Amino acid sequence: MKLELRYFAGLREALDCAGESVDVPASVATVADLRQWLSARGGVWEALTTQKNLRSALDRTMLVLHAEAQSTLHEGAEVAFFPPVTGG
Amino acid sequence: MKLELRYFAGLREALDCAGESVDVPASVATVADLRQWLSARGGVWEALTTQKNLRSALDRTMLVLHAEAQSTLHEGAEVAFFPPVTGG
Amino acid sequence: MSVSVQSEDFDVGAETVALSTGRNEVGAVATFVGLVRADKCSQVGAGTTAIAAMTLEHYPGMTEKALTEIVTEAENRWPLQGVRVIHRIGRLQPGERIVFVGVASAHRGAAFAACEFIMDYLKTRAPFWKKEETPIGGQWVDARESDDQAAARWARDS
Amino acid sequence: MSVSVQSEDFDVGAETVALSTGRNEVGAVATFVGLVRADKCSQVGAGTTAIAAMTLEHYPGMTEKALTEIVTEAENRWPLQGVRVIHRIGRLQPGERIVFVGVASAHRGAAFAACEFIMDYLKTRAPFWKKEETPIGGQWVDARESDDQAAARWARDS
Repeated sequence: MKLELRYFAGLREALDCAGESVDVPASVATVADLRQWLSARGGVWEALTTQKNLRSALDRTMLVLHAEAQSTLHEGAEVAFFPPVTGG
Repeated sequence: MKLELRYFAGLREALDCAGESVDVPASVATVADLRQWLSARGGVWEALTTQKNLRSALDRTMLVLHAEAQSTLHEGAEVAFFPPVTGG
Repeated sequence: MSVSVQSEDFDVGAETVALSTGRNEVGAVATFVGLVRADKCSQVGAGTTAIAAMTLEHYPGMTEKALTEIVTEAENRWPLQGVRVIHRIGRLQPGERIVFVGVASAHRGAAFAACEFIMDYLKTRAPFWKKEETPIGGQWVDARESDDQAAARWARDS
Repeated sequence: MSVSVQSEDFDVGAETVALSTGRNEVGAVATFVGLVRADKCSQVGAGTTAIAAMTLEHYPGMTEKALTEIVTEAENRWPLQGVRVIHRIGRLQPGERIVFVGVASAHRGAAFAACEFIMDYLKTRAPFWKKEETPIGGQWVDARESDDQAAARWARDS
């Protein structure tokens, strides 16, 4: 399944990556799975599971942390990971 | 004791009087006494005791209704009577 | 703090900007503008009719004092960097501005709370009265119980 | 409703006036302006240092959507006549405006509540991030727990 990933703010800098297209295996079915799958790359990518409070959005809708396991991915989905927002 | 009285808005119109200087007898010691004394003039002046929610101010400080009996008059005091305020 | 009672209109933008200009600690400005509703109707007999204008009467000498006391109370309750209150008097037509309250603070919570507090107290403690012009004559606006309730929210046990 | 995300500054007076112009039922306009505090400091090691500027990053494509959803939620909760939200992005210097929220309603209670609601939700649900420039480099601003608490006040059991 092909996904479009985006990273923002401090996380973007830590990963040195603003976004990427990935093709994930069938075992990656939810946003929570995706987070684990990215973290398993090791190195800076472990931040996705070790950094406190990292948030995510699926198709441009922000998810609360415990919703990630219920948020099912689909072909072409846009998933973003980022630190808590600080606008306003 | 000489007092300066002022009336506002609908009460001013009902009394046809914006203000007056009065010399009250010694028995008129508080704002509550003054209200009764004015009402005793009869006619339109009875509004001071019969009209609901009429407010007052002593020396330009608004009084709550039950404070009138504790609000002692003094020579030259400025007392105002008026309907509830509706600015803003 | 600056309080004005005037018949002239005011410049909303200039007043809002002035609240933060030159004040280093201001991170939040909350403002309120009250207007004569253009669809404002007055109760006339059993029905209602659109008003042509309203006239604001006040108590000269007490008005500024009352507004200043309200703002001082707000300054005692919240850490504020600036407060501006303007209340118009005289004849105002539908759509015209009546009142401006602007509050500057370091943080938005204090700015919002103080701005709403000042409006709630102004509505119930500042000596203004509105008279509406209708086709059959002038009609004094009645005080609203909801305004008393709004002001009562801020009561303290002291 | 009108939502803008832009690098340019905005005209506070024109935006506030536009909220009531031509809208007969507007009796109340509440606004909020957020600014970069001119005394803003950033934590650097054990101490703090004044910031030279801050840069606002956002999530293009999601930002307008998130702001629109927040305003729609406000419109569902209160009877509003008009809402305007402007959020700036890019590099901003101390003293500059960051955000404008303006709400028009028939009555002040709804205008105040909706304006504060929109700011509280914007702070916690709109994808903006601030990076402060300090003498030793850039520093991302941490989210504040008080902002989560402010937003949580508006939660509903639905």
